[in-house]
Amino acid sequence: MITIFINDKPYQVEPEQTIMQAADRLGFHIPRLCYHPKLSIEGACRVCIVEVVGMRNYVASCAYPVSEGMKIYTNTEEIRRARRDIVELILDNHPEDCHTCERDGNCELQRLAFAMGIRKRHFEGEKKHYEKDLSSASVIRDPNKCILCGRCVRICSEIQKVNALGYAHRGFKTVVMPAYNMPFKDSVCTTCGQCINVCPTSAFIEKNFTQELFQKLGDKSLIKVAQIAPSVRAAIGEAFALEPGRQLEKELTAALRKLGFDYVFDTQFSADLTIMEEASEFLERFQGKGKLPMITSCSSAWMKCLEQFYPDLIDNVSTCKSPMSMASALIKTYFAKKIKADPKKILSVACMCCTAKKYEALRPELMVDGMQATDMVITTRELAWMIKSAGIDLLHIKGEEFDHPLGYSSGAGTIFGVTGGVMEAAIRTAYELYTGETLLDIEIQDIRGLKGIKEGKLIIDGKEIRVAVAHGLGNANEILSAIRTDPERYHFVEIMGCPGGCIGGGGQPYAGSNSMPLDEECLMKRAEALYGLDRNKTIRRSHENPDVQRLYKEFLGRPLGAVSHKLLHTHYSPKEPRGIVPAELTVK
Amino acid sequence: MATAEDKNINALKSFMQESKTKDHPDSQLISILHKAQELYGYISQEVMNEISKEMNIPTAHIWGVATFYHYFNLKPKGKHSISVCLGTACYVKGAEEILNTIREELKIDFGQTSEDNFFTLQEARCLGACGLAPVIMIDDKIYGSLTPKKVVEIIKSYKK
Amino acid sequence: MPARFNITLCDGPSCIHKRSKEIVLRIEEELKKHALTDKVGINLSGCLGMCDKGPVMIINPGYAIYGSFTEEDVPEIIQQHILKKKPVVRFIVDEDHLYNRFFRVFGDVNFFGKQMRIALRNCGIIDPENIDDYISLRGYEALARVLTDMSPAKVIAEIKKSGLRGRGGAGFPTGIKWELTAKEKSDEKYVICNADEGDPGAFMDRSAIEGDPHTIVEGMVIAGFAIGASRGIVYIRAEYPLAVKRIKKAIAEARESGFLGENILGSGFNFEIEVRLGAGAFVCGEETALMLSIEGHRGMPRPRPPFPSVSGLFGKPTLINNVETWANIPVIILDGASWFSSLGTEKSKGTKVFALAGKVKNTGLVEVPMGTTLRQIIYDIGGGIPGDKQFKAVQTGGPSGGCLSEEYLDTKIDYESLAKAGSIMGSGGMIVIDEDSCMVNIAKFFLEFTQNESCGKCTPCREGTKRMLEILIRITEGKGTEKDIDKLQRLGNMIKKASLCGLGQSAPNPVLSTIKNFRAEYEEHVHNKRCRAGVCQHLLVYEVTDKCVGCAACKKACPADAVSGSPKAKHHIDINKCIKCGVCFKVCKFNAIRKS
Amino acid sequence: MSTPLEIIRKKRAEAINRIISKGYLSSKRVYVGMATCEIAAGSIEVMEVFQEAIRSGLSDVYLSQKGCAGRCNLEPTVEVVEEGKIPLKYGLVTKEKAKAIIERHLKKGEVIKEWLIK
Repeated sequence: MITIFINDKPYQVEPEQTIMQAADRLGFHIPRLCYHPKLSIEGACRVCIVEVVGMRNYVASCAYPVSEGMKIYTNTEEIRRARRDIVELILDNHPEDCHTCERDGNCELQRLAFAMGIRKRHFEGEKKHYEKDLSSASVIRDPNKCILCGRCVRICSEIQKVNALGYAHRGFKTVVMPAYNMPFKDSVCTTCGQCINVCPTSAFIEKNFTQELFQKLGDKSLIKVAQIAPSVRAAIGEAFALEPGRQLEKELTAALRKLGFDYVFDTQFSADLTIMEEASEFLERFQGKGKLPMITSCSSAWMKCLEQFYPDLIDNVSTCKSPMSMASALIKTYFAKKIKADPKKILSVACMCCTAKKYEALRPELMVDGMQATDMVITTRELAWMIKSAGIDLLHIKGEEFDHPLGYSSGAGTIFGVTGGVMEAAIRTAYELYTGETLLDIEIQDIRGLKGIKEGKLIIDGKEIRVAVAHGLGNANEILSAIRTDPERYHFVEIMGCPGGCIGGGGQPYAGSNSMPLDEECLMKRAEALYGLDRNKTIRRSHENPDVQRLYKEFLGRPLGAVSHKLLHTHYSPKEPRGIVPAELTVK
Repeated sequence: MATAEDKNINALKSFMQESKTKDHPDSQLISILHKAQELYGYISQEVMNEISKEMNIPTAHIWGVATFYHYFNLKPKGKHSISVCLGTACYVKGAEEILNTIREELKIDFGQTSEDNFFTLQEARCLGACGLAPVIMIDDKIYGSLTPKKVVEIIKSYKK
Repeated sequence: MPARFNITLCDGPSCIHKRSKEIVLRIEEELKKHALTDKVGINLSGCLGMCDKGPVMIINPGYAIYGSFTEEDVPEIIQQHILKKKPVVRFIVDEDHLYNRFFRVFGDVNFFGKQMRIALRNCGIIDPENIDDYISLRGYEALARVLTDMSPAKVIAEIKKSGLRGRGGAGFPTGIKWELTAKEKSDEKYVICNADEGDPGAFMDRSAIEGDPHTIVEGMVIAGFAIGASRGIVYIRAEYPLAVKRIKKAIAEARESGFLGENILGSGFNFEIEVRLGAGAFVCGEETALMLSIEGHRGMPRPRPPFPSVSGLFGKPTLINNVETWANIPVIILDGASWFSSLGTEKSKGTKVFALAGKVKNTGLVEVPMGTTLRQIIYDIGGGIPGDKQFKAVQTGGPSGGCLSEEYLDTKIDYESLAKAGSIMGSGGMIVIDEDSCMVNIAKFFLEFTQNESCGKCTPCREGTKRMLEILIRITEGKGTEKDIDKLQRLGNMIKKASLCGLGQSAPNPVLSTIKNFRAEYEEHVHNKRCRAGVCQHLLVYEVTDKCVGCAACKKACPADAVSGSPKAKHHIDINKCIKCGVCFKVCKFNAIRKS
Repeated sequence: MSTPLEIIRKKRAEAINRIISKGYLSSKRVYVGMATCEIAAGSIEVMEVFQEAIRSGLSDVYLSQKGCAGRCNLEPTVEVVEEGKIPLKYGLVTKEKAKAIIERHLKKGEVIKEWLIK
């Protein structure tokens, strides 16, 4: 332990940490902007500067280590003024349109400006002016709002290893953009939306469908059908100032009906269905029909990533559609028939924790009978806004149940939202389908938790099956590279595009005033909400879901059968531009 | 038959092959961009894509580097390039006036090429001819001790 | 008139023992005899470190070092060296290569008389593309000496003892930098020569490399030996093609001659140097940005620590020095740290190269001992201001430096004094400014430069310098207010202390120093809308003089319809309509438009 | 085994011999400044004049390039060193001046005083 002085008072702290880390633990929250605990230290925004006795200049507390006897001042008049001026300089080059901005009230810069006490402006001048990029199906890029903290660049290169974004040009003209300033849709962007999650302002934001949806909800000629992804219920409370970890499944169902939906289904139902298909597909491959390892295909960011970065592994990927697209396909066929409706009159809306699902919905391969299966995808954030905007009191609403026949789910379908969940659910079913025995210990701890890469083994009928789970495309890269060199290493691999799996999706609520986006503790609590739902269910295995069983009996026949093949499976093909994961270089 | 285009791309490719044999091949990116510019006169998107594939470096990174360093041209240049020295010695001796004259005369700014593709205007920090300040350089030739009138004459002499 | 000759006599105890005091008297007597008293200056210096050869005396110009002579030999030396300009070879210490230089530069005594050339010792003397020329002037002897009988620790001790400080700007003690890098344990270390000279108007490094590339190579190999590195990199601007060609040639020749590569001079020591080109980014002169650039990235500085000595290029311990620093190394090894540290001031040893430019008669590269005054450089070497104009300011340190007014002319050149005066040594740009220049405009010029070269990473530099520039433009256009001067200072002081790297930290210097030293000019621009130098276009008043023949060229050209008058009669400019574009002035063939 | 110091002494002797064999001991040595700044001011043409003169028979002259000595405003510079005499440096040398230096100074020994750097 060493002694440091903060604002003249002595403290004992651990050596080998930064001033900011030490101060955080002591209860001094030094203002910050470009810093993110999961990303490399940038030291760029200079908001976290402090005074250190003996140093000629201010010191960026995020980057500077503590040392014995160090005298630090975090809140002198001078440093307050310097910080204030720095934040004002950022504002000076930022559109002053807070009240018409998507992130009004939710913006880190706005909070910071308020905390710095900027009530008067001194230095206004020329502002940057660039075109918004609206080309992507999922993510809108607005360089005018960008304050160049670089978090998006770092998450895209360091965590996701996609490298779609980089700094271009320099000085006052620096802009974060894809290569050649090409439209986002033509870039290697996987639409994962993590840039939105970490952006302190609204330089990145999802393509918003709320106005259009409100309009359609008022259209009496349409049958409005919603589905909700597992992770939405685990996180939407945060947008209503609840602590992370409280699930609002029944409240959401009620709220969606109040918004004007005629039917509210659960994506967890189709998750169970996915497991039926996927577990069967795995067992087929395991018995020699098809390539191993088999890799999951639920995550649409991962699917785009696959086609651009790993076209050589396309045959390893399960042909199963994602649960969303399975549900949508059924809504426009099975369900339409059931209610004797013209599928063209059905508006199928998916409420997702994900931005990439907006892209997925437009994939031509997923058309059903010439129709787009999922008509519209809104994120958790958009849904929260709609509920608030419509004046629905989500927290005090009386809970309701999902509609049938696509509303009932097992616990296995629930845990799809967490990294490792698909694998766990698949194992629960595959084991029993293959051996005919009941798997007793269905909570597979090896593949739970937030470790980047998780590995596990299980013995089915005397045969060893090696599985691996990765979340975040950067971690996925490690596993995929390993598979390229050693295809025998695993039998079954789960890949989720976002850190934490869907609970950490690019469409989840923004972090609050005292938390960081992608905060691990928050992710753990969201995960726990879903694991809790699973634990409280009597049916925890997909193949035991009675509605799934009925669906096969009435409509699909059998897993991997002809109808399944038509409605529940798809295919992938190599796409340009080819993505590149550099060997040793990270974009700085 | 090998076209000039093939020749260039082959030269660039063999340069990259050689770069890959060195320690830290990624670090050769700037040298490769220099080579590309030497071969083509500028660095096109196609060339950057080529470098990306060959060197396994993401295009966003190459683009970031290419736009950071002002030495690299991302567009083809005009027939002649005029560099106006804005070093201190030249500035003190009236380079700004010279620059404004050229801007007016050719209706272009730094980094731009005149409509007739005849001239590209560039800035230079110091051409090392401080004794002759203010100076400009057209292609490889230095013109010194300039006045606005002289500059106009020099530019006109190229158009003949 | 400045003294043409200088005799520097060692006044150390051992020379005193060898009757140096008496020798002084004898010299004075001899000078009087030949009526040379006012043409020759006599200085006493501290120990020159050649005690075994005492008494020791240097006669300049020429750096002829005389030793082991007696009072009786004085008349001969004075008569031969000063009167006949022929040094007395038998008393000259060592096989001194400096001697050779005396005659070489002699034809140019006004310019070179006050100079002392160490870093540039061979520049303008040898053929830089011929290694034989370098070797013939004791080239690579320092390296040989190091490899023959010095340990790495001893080399570092020698550099430390010399008091050499980094010539790139900040003046960090070179020996300590070496020591820090040497003590890191690592399988690989790097030695880097920073030749990314980017200051507008500074060309010391270019001249040094173009004139004497081998001294850089030699310095780097010595450092490699001292710190335990086997790889060196010269990072040089692509805009210097000739320098690139010459350093590459020097490296190839050195390799061929066994001064680079495996088993250098049979010593078992290996060292390789490669050349990497910059690509037009001033910020890459900053060491962390430079290393990132070598690694193939955008040259955006990163926070320190870790310092390069701990984690530098490719994460390995790295020693970075600039060109001029490297050029000093072989001399220190050859002529000794004691001799080197006898030159200069208490805290700044040796010499410094400046690129003297701007409004001065003799522009060029000068190398002077630390402690020389600005006045000596500008007036004695530079020959003063041309055209009988009034001196206004001298700008040192390039865009990171400051402008000093006349009262600072007697400031002695060293790191501390210049900093105290409000400027910096920097890498050595020295721009003389006369009454024809507007200080606000000069500040604007430098800020435009740094603003354009800002990497854009940190907020204060990226956004702050932009705002400062806008304010300056406002002031030069006559739209400034008193508050604007305060804002410049407020922003400037914040940017200095809050920016990530040296570029941002020093970017406000030209502005802050001109406000400090020339505040009246700012106030005139703001309050009286007047630019006393007549530089700021918008503050000019255009008038038609009696030379006007009424050709109406100006009337036709005026975009603001501000000119009136009938043909063949004197025209008139309406000041209220005039937008000060200067078109009338340009089109007038009769010089009839006056701007004031 | 020789020490590095012994090796360098040998190398220096060899280097000097090589320089001498190129005609260093001619009665006149001519150095043309050839740094970027000198070249910008026109020293290549000047150098060519001297080279051409030697090709067409000018003898007993040793011609070499050199770096920049720092006299920016007087470039290109040409230095003429005559054994036993004070070296002379010409400033602002042009092609024509170079021809004159060859004709008058190098061939006839006449110093052209008005072009000298004082």
